[in-house]
Amino acid sequence: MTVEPALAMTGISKAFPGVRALDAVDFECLPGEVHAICGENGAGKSTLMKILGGSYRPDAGEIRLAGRAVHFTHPRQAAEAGIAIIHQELSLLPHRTVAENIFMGREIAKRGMLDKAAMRDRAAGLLARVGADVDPQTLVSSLSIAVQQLVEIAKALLLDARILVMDEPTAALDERDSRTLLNLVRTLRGEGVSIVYISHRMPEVTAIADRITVLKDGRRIWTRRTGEAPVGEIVRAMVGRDLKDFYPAPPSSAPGPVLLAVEEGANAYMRDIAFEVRTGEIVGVAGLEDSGKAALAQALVGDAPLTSGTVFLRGQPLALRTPRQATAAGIGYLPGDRKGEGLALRQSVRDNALLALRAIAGLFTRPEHGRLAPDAIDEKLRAMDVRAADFGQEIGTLSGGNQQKAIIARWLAQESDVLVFVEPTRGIDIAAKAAIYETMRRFADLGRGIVVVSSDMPELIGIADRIVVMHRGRMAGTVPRGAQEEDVMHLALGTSGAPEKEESP
Amino acid sequence: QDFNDPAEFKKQREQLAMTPQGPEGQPWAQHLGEGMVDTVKYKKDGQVTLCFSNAGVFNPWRVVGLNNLNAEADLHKDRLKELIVVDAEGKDDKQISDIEALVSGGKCDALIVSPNTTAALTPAVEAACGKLPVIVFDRGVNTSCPVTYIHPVGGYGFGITSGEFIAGKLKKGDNVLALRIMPGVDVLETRYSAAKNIFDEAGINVIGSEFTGSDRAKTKSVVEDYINRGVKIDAVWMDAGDTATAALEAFEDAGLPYPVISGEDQQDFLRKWQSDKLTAIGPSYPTYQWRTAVIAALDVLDGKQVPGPEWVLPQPAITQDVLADYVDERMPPLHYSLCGCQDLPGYPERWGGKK
Amino acid sequence: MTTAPQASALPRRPARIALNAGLVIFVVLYAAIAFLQPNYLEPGLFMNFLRRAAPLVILACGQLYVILTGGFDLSMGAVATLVVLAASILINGDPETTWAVIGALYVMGIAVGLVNGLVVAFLKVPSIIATLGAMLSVNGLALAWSGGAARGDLPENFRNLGRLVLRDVPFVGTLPLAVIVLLGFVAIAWWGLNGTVYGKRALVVGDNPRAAELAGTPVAATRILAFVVSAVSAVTAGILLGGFSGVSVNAGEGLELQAIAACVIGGAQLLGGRGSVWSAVFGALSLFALFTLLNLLGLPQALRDSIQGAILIAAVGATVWRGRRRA
Amino acid sequence: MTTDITRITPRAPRLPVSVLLAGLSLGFYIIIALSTGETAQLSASGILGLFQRMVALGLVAIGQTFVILVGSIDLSVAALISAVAVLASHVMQGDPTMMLPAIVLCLGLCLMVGLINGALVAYGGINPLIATLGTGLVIQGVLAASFGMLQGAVAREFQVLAYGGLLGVPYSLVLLAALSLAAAFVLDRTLFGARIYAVGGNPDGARLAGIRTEQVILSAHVVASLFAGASGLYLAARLQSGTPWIGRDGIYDLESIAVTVIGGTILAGGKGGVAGTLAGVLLFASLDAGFNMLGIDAFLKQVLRGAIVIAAVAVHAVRTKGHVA
Ligand SMILES: Nc1ncnc2c1ncn2[C@@H]1O[C@H](COP(=O)(O)OP(=O)(O)OP(=O)(O)O)[C@@H](O)[C@H]1O
Ligand SMILES: Nc1ncnc2c1ncn2[C@@H]1O[C@H](COP(=O)(O)OP(=O)(O)OP(=O)(O)O)[C@@H](O)[C@H]1O
Ligand SMILES: [Mg+2]
Ligand SMILES: [Mg+2]
Repeated sequence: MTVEPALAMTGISKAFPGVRALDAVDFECLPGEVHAICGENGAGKSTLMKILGGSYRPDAGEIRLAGRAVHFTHPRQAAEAGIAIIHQELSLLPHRTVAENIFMGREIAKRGMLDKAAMRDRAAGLLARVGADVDPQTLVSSLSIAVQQLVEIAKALLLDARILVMDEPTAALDERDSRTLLNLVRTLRGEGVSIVYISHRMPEVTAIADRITVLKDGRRIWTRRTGEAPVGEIVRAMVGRDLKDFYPAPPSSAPGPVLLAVEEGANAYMRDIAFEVRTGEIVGVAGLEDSGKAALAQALVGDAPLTSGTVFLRGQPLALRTPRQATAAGIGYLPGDRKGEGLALRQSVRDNALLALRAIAGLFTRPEHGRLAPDAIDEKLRAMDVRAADFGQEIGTLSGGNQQKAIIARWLAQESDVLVFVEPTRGIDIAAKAAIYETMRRFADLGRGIVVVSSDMPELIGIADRIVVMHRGRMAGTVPRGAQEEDVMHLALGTSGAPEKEESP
Repeated sequence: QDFNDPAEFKKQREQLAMTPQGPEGQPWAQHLGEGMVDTVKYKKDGQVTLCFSNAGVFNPWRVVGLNNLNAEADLHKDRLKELIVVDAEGKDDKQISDIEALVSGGKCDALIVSPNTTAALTPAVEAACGKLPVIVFDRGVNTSCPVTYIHPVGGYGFGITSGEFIAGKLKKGDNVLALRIMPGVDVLETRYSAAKNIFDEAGINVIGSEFTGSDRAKTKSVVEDYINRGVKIDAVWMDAGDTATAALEAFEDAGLPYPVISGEDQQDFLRKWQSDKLTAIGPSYPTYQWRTAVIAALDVLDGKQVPGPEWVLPQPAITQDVLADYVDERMPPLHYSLCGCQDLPGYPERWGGKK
Repeated sequence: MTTAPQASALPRRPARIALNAGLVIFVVLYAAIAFLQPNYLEPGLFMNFLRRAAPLVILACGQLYVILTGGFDLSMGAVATLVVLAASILINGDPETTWAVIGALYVMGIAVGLVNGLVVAFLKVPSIIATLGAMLSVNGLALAWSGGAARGDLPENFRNLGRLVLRDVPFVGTLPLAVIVLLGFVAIAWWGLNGTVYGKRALVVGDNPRAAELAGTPVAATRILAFVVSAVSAVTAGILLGGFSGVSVNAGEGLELQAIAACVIGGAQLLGGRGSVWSAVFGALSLFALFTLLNLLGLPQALRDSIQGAILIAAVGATVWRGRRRA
Repeated sequence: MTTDITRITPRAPRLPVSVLLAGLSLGFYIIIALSTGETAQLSASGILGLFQRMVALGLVAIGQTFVILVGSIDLSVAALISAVAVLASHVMQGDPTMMLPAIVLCLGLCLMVGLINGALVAYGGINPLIATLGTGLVIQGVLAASFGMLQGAVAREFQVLAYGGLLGVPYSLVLLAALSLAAAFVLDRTLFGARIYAVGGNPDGARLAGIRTEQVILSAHVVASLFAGASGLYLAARLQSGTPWIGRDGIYDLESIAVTVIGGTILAGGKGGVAGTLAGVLLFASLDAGFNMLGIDAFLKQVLRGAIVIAAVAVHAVRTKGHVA
């Protein structure tokens, strides 16, 4: 017998100027099914979902909900038809409370008057359901990105939708929150909700999905049951080739002398930081949300400087109070929030890659000569394998992976000694991830050092030579290459008697 | 309002020809016409406080005037305890509040008002009249409650003086360019309507009437544009003289002879007139009326009769014959020569002049 | 997807498009002027047109620096007024002192620019408010200093900067000194944005100050310098204005909004990240051509305001519309 | 998720901007009155006079707060105020029976201007500064051009709005208070208010949440225009007849923006409210009254006012994290 699909999209096409984002894509989702969509950056996953959500109108194709054809011209209609979407980009109101955010656009009101108490109560319930321990009255701006993501999810649950779309919901979440979320997905599935799940994290996809659809270049490659789709198959379909050696091989030689060191570092967000990076080494930093791992990265690049303690670069103490000093000293930064902190979206790829060089050049340097010449930077960009039709095009038009590579090229051009990466592969497809790991390794092998802060545990274990684990603003311990996820988790949760550190209070 | 009132036109034309009454050589203390009002009921002994609600000091005319008023007050230190000046910055609404605050503050023995707008200030002035003697000058109010309303002959008079001068120098069919500050202000509109009437009668073409916002750069540009059109400009008529020299510069820069021009009593214009031997006239809207306001207020508090209910001051014009008397190299370019301030304390530095 | 062949059909650099927008509008408007008054095609009158437009063009170039970094400078007009009044007071008719006073004027301008920049960069006051405050203060200062009316005269050599026209110059016939100043200023403004790294920094700061900061860009300094350039342009414009037509207390009134409008008409984007010197230059020339055209048409003054407003909306609307068709 | 880390950052309870600002303004006024011996200004009528200075600017500024909250701005209010005042006096011509038609007509005009502004900004995608600067110029021009034909005066009965009162409290203050409360209520307690904050705080997010953002922006512009209209009507009543310059001379455009920002509403939108704006208006009124009592020179007043505007915004802006342009 055939069950009527809760959602059926057939022959969906959508073109943007110069890009065919979707080409006759078919997609369906049964009631109580988790259907994952995989694909490279720019494959068209989000576009397909934005069409479903009424943000874009398709050029061709049809959408049926439980057999009934629908046409959406505004997100409101999709919501009314029982579709809830957690979008890839956060869409919260920073200056409003959690409750007000959850009810944005769906306020409980009688004849135009808000019922605030009712909204608070329901918000509290929803927050508990997604595992977020926050007061509905808190301002969103005071929450971490991870909690904000949970608020987004609560917002989607409010609709009691029959169809729930999650576009990379775990990109900002740490291991523990991700697990909570996956459990929530299972519960919802049990309630008969159809869930469309988009993620670049393969383990998650295989763990949760009933069926998997692969998109490539705006076309559907195939749809299979999860059991019939081993990871290798998925990746081949996404990338169009086999991806051997996802993580680069560890270095053959032992790391060299100490490059960057922090002694007795402390500021408002962390303390007792004793930390070092050697030449040729990739040091991972792990920790749960609010553990201070991002604060460590910010301190290393002078963005949220240490208030006590000393930083040494090649043995010399270093004044590190502003990002400019860090840049000048040769410490580069790849922020976790690519669009908000990494890129000037309306400037060209080239201009973005030249950002650091231009930033510390003398004011009267001619902008297109010597190291700043277009040819010189194009070479770096090509060396990073940044794919763009023209490096003069706006960087906002590139895929996330290529944007990320352009930022790395920025620091290569500047010949930084140390790179601090925060969530370098957040929202980035598997092929681009492999390329970025490869670059990181090569960079380290040149006798430089990398600090990589990530909440993607497998990634840290795969790439780092050593992992420092943060817990409540302190370093809970360090695990060497080859450790298991469990070892890291114990330290991160504070459940293991970390041998080289005293117990946290 | 009707800016073309034949009766008023006629009246002002007559007033221009009248012999003023009052002390010789002190036009600010003179008046035209007969009426006087009794003020015994306002008599107040001892030191008094005068309050002045000023529309603002947003143009050089008002700057000179305010200096006149302050200097006149200095002459009466024995009688005056204090002169409180509040400035409304050209806002009607603020001036109303200012007047209300002055009246309710209870410090004032008499109130002088230079209204920003006639109609707007009427209710506030009416309310003030009930509490203390009020003297209004420059622009009026639509009520007869003030003890007296001080003003020179008026806008028609200004237009008549300048218009007749130009009409007398030009032939029928000659061209005149009218340069005006801005539309809609009664004292300025009447100047233009009077001059226009005279030009029409004399068969002189007004080839354009442009607003300059009393901006020198704009004035010069406007005149250049007219010159570039290739029409001969025989005369320039202005409703206020503060950009007269800018208009003349446009002719200089184009290498053309100066036209016949009517300006006002500003120093820069008078000096240029003298040095470049212009055919010109300087009608005036004398700033000495600011002195009169203080004199009137003190007279009222003394219980003396004052000209009223309107105190019409003579409105002389500067002509070639008397030009030399009014040129004063010490004074700043936009000083109004008919300030009647030469004998006041602090002259000339108080008016920005050099010793 | 970006490597796909279609991707080469992506829009070209916006700066070039901006140049076209301003230039096209200017050419159309000037053609209309010439149609009404053919002698505007003579070099002499064109030069005179440029002489009169020079202050606005210079102001627009300065304003552009601030707009690129994402701000506004509303204090320009007040600075121009201050310059004119200060010059007349300080020089007071003595031609000997002219050059020293001009130096002093630039010092004053730079001080105002620095204060604007510091207030925006460090006190975090939005530039529209910070420079509004500066506008009030500077204007008040100029009036308080001069006593509210022009004081003193400007000597010949100062006036010449805005007024003198060189005759019998090869090719162009007549050449106003102001046009030479204009060309020099535009050249320097162009050099600042294209001949140094500053221009690129300004664009990035306007686009995403946070990203610029994290990459080591001196964001505060970039911002402050923009306000200083803007103030310097206001001083230059003030000198030309004073030279062109003499001293008055409202020499700079309303120029700040005209300068902003000029940049926008020329295609610069408010709130930063996009624009070139050409957007300022041709935007300002367009606006000035519009003023001249309306003068020549002999419409009532009041309606000219209306038409100016409508054209402002239309010019920006057209840019938005073309942008939408592309995107 | 509380940790010992978060506890390290102290979080002192802060007075709302509005309370602080209002307190400072009143304090300034009282100190000046006492130190200049103008104790009469502290009597009931003196204080009412102070509040009276708030009415015209207060009404426009409330409207401006709506547009700024929604992430837009309105520079056309000054011209619109003039237009309404002129139209009201022209239609009334002193005839009390024409009061209602005049009011209706004026509010109709405001509705139209608000719709045009809103449509240009929300549907036309034109930068609000440029769009409203443009409409303001158009209005100002039409007004000046036709002023010759638009003379008139409001009816005596209409002037009661500005000069009459209830138990000693002027009707205009009652009007300001009522409209402020209504505006605060709308922003805080109604669906429309919530939508305004949503659209101003994150337009894309609001759209994705199903809000018709264009309609909200449009409505905010209509509200701003209507409040400008209220201000214009009040001024017509107070000034008896409108002139085409009262709005411009009152600098209601820039001042309304300044007081809104001083009151803590951020220009990017999504944060702020009416209480702060009114406190900003009170600051301006106290400065006006205080400077009068001190007898400060008109030009020096301008200098001080400029500096105070900057300082008042800096007081809370300086804590802003990140960059401001
Ligand atoms: N608003 C838009 N305008 C122009 N092009 C767009 C727009 N949105 C998406 N695209 C293009 O459409 C293609 C598909 O983008 P989409 O965001 O759907 O990819 P995705 O599969 O979600 O990628 P990712 O994994 O990075 O989120 C890309 O080439 C993208 O550049
Ligand atoms: N620049 C900052 N300003 C204010 N608070 C900060 C700042 N940086 C960090 N914090 C606070 O310090 C604590 C540690 O934050 P941090 O971002 O380092 O955690 P994290 O482990 O990186 O978490 P996440 O997984 O959410 O990124 C948190 O309470 C955070 O809110
Ligand atoms: Mg996506
Ligand atoms: Mg973090």
